[in-house]
Amino acid sequence: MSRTHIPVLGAGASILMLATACGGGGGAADEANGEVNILGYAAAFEDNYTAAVLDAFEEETGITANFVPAQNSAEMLGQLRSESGNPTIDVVIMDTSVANTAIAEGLLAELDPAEVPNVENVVEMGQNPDGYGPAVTFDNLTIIYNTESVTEPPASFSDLWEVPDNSVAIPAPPDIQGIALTVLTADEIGADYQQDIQPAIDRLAELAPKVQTWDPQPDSYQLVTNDSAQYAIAWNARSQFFSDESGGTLGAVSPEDGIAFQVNTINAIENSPNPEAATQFIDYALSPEAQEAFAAQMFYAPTISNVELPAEVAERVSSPEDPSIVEIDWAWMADERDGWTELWRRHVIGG
Amino acid sequence: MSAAKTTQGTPGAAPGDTSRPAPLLPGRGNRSRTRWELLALLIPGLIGLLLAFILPVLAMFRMSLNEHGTAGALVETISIASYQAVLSDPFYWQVIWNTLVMGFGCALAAVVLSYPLALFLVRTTSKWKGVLIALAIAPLLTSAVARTFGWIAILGDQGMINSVLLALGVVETPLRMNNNMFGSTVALVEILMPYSILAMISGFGRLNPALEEAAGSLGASKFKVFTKVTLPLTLPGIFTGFLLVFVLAISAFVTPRLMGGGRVFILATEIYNEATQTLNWPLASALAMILLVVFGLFILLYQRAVKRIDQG
Amino acid sequence: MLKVLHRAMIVAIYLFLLAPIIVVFFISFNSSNRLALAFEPPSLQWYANLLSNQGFIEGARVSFITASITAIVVLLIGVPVSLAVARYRFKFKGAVEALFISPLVVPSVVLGLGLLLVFQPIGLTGTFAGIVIAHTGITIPYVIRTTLMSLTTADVSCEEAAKVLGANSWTTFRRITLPIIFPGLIAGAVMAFIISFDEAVISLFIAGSGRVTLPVEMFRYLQYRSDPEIAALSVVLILISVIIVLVVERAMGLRKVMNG
Amino acid sequence: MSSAQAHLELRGLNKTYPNTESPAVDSIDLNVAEGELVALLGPSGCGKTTTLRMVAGLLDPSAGEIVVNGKDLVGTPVHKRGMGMVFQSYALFPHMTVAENVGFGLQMRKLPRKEVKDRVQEALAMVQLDHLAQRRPAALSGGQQQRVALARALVVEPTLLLLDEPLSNLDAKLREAMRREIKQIQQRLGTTTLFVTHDQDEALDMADKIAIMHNGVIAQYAPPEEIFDRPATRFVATFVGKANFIEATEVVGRGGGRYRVSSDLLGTLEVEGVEGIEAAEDAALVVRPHRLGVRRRGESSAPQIGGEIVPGGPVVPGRVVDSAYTGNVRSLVVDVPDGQQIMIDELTVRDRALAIGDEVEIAFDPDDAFLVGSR
Repeated sequence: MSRTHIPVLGAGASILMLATACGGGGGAADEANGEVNILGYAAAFEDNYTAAVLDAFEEETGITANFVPAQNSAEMLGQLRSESGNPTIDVVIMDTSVANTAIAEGLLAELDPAEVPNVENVVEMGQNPDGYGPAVTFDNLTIIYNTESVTEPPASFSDLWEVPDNSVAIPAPPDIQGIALTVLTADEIGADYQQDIQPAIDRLAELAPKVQTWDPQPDSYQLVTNDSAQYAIAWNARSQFFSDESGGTLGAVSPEDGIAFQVNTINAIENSPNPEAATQFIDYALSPEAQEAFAAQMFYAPTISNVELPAEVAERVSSPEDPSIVEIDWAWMADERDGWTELWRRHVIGG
Repeated sequence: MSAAKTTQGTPGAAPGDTSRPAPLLPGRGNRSRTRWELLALLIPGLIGLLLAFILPVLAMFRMSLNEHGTAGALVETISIASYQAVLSDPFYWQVIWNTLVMGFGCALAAVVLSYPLALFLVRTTSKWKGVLIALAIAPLLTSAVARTFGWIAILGDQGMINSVLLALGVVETPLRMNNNMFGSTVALVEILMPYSILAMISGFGRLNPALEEAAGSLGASKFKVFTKVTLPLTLPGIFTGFLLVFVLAISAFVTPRLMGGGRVFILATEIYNEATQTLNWPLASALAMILLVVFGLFILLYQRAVKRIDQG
Repeated sequence: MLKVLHRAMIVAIYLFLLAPIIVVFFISFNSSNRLALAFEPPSLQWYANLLSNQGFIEGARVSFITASITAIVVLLIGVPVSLAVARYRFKFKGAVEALFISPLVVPSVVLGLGLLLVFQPIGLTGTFAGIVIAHTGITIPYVIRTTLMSLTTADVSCEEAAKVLGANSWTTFRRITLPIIFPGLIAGAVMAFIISFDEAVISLFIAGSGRVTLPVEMFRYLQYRSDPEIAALSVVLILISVIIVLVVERAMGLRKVMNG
Repeated sequence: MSSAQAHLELRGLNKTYPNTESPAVDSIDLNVAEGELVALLGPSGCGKTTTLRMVAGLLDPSAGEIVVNGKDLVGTPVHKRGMGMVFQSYALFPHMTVAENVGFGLQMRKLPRKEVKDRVQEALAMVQLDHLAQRRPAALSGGQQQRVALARALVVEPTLLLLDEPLSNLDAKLREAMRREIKQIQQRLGTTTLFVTHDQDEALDMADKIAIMHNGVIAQYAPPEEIFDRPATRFVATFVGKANFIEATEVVGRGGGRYRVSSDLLGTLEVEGVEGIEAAEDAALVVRPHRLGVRRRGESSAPQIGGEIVPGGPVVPGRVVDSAYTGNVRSLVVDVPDGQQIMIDELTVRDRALAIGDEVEIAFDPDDAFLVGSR
């Protein structure tokens, strides 16, 4: 390329950058301490995580932390795949089963324990055996119901089999809420989900008449709040959050018959543009300060052992030490998810 | 004086000497220039089409030959595994069948409902004709997402219809009209009807009131006039409307997604799920290729049928 | 008797056709956030909420910009193609015409997936350029069809007359052809704009986490929330389309072109 | 008025469209003198419009030359040929006013604005439309549009004026008025004009010379009277005017275009004919219906021909099988002995009408018969 072209290109590039900066809301990109781009869930998660963690991180380190929202983990994987040659993202917060796929495709980087000292505080269940990113949030499956139209709140998942027809919203697989429900159902009837899932599927098929929708649109929290559906299975963190938002119309249950954890991991991206800021951010995200703040903000359970939650928060989030936890091997599940989805379609939804 | 040349005995062989559009610049010396002009006119369009249409379809075909590896990883290879997975699985045959049934049902319902309206609009001499036509086509100007939302409000368990029925005591529990195939189909019929109305109005050009009056004056009953004159003359319009709705219905996604309640398994929703939820791009691509083939076959059949009608 | 039945049937079909729009209209003035038609005093709160919904405002901005650019781009590349098809003789003309019409018969889910596969590796997802390219593909058939229609109904001898009178190809196009087919061009551009503005499926595929058009924003909103705000937005959109159509109709006689 | 020097000359002009076997225009030659108005007359599909479009430059000839003022125009693009053309649809530019339409060609010639304005004014005055200069074409009647088209073609002072069925979109009355007007303007300006029509009356009325085209070739090129009285072929005889054909059984040339012709119906006559006929095969006598006289058989007076008594000539018996009254002329169809039917146009006379079934006698002057050859 000849010399004269460079200023032209430079001008073009700066116009482009200007344009993106304006569109993106104008963050000062080149602050002295650099920046870090975090890919995570959109909507409520984005708002609360930014408020509880990103802002504090910026204040503490001077590094600009940008939250890049995605609709779900699959979309995040799509984005990571597409820019694998030239990543723009430094850190991703995604579901552990999808993270396993990303690891298999070489999209994520191993963490150096020396640079991320807080990793060792992560509880056993949240550790990655191969040295990739650990769990950053725990969440668990719960039941929500409309407190105005439901007089007898359910206490356990098995109560859902007793509710009126056409009143439940269940996000079916491939949504992991459906997957988790399958595991809990297997556990309930004493079957090993890794050996034979058919009994659980048969049991779930009996639930079909009760179910209004297998694909809640809008999501379960909205459906239950406005009484379109009276019951739904949902994630605890959002349930607690929307329970407050709805002024108590939405009620969340701590199910007696088992707790299924959903795990979001935090990972560094292979060949990311800001590797140091990335490790710094990951370490901060695993600090007691960040974990406590986000738990208080949105009721995601902390993944580290050295936290002290205020009592009113603690009683609304599950603890990884809870004895009724039904352990789910999400890495194993990554391969089984398609198969289970098929079983649901054929025998649960169709049946 | 006298003839320059005598006539030849080839009766009626001369082609029509009018109505052939001339190239913009004829003239012997300008042939190559004409070719350049032609290229200049076509190339920007071809580039646009290449980027926006041809490359994507090719990329999708290529992707359909890749494999979905363990833990959901994408494996670059050349294999027909995804096609095998689809075609050897009765579930996907069911999906293809559902798609066709829904497309057919929507097209049939839309045509049945559009036909009287289109006939009315073509025949009416009301001074409101313009407004009436505009009203019939107006839904086209309203986002399909918004109209789907409207249908949820009408057909939902607590929607308008169920509220009225419950209040009147006609039913005790709400009728299930949303979150299933029924609701999606009803909404889709309404959403796609303006297309068939438009197709019919413009396809009814051959319909001339004088013909129907002539048939009537020759002693044909109203029913006979309809079956012998009106129907045959409007058949091309009906066919175009049917095809249009069918094609749009089997590729519809937003409405079945928002109103299907997870119970409606059609190619469009499966493709979206595989592409954005399960991230099984090879499978999604294979499904898309299959949808494309189903489409192509249907359009081929359609053209055959139209040809037969035109000849018959 | 038969006439009354016929009238009733026509009215019923109209009702069915316009039902969702009517319902949306009434819901948008609801004061509660229930979807049902409640007997509550009307309220404009959902319209007020629209003004502070950043997602919708940004979506509308993206949709407006991309739809405008799409309409212009499609005119610029579609009109020459129509001109070539209508006024030149060449081999494979039928094939070329069919090729340009073919995006019309490819399901948008299929095209959306294909575009996603092409755009992701080159980073075009969620960008203005990506949306414009995608929408160019699906709107080009409409522009070519309306332009071709005006070109074939226009009297070719006008162009010939101009040439006999001494105008070259370019002058003939500029002074004669273009003014004559202008209403058709505008109709095509308006159609392209409306289709691009309303298009949801392809945009959904290629939106990613970047620029999001209004229909995608609405679709996503509906996945998390269903309150009358979306109804208010729909009413605003309907009003805008009606205004556009009225203005174009007044200025150009759109109906003539659409009916022609 | 026709000068010997050819202004337009077509030499072996041929047009064969791709994917067709026989040519649309089959190597025709044609000379048009300065200031002449020549009509190309023929049924649709005969190649007349194709010929005109080749002259205009709107079509490329497959072979041959188009020579104007001694220069071959083939290869010259249409916009550089300097012709004036009036189209069947008039092809007025709908988005321009009458004045803008007429001024378009002058603008293309980059004339000063003032001159354009004056010449437009002049041209519009010539066609009596100066008061409508600011109207749009859509607001004009058919006749007015026609005049605008004519003014637009003539204002550029074209080397050739080409008229493509210019009157076919007008109603019958207006058409006749426009014929005269066009002819007068053309004569006044002296513009060499090529004129395509399928209407024989128009061609006979307006043209200095008529080229009858048939299946891509020129069947006869001659002044109107000659076309009518001395048709070169059976086609010309039937296409221009009505004609009775009486098949010849024996033809003996007498030189100078005169023949002794024998026929079953008429016996032997001496008549004029197309030069070069050698055999009786397919040769026929052409007799125009209005040149035949007819009387009721047994009536004492001689048959009437054109209202006059004819002293001699052949007399044929027959019986009236059809009779149509059209005001000044009664058209009769008469069965004659050889099984043929003869058409007769008789000027109507008060109190005398032949009816169907009447036995009649037909007579004519042999000078009114003309022998045509096989084709």
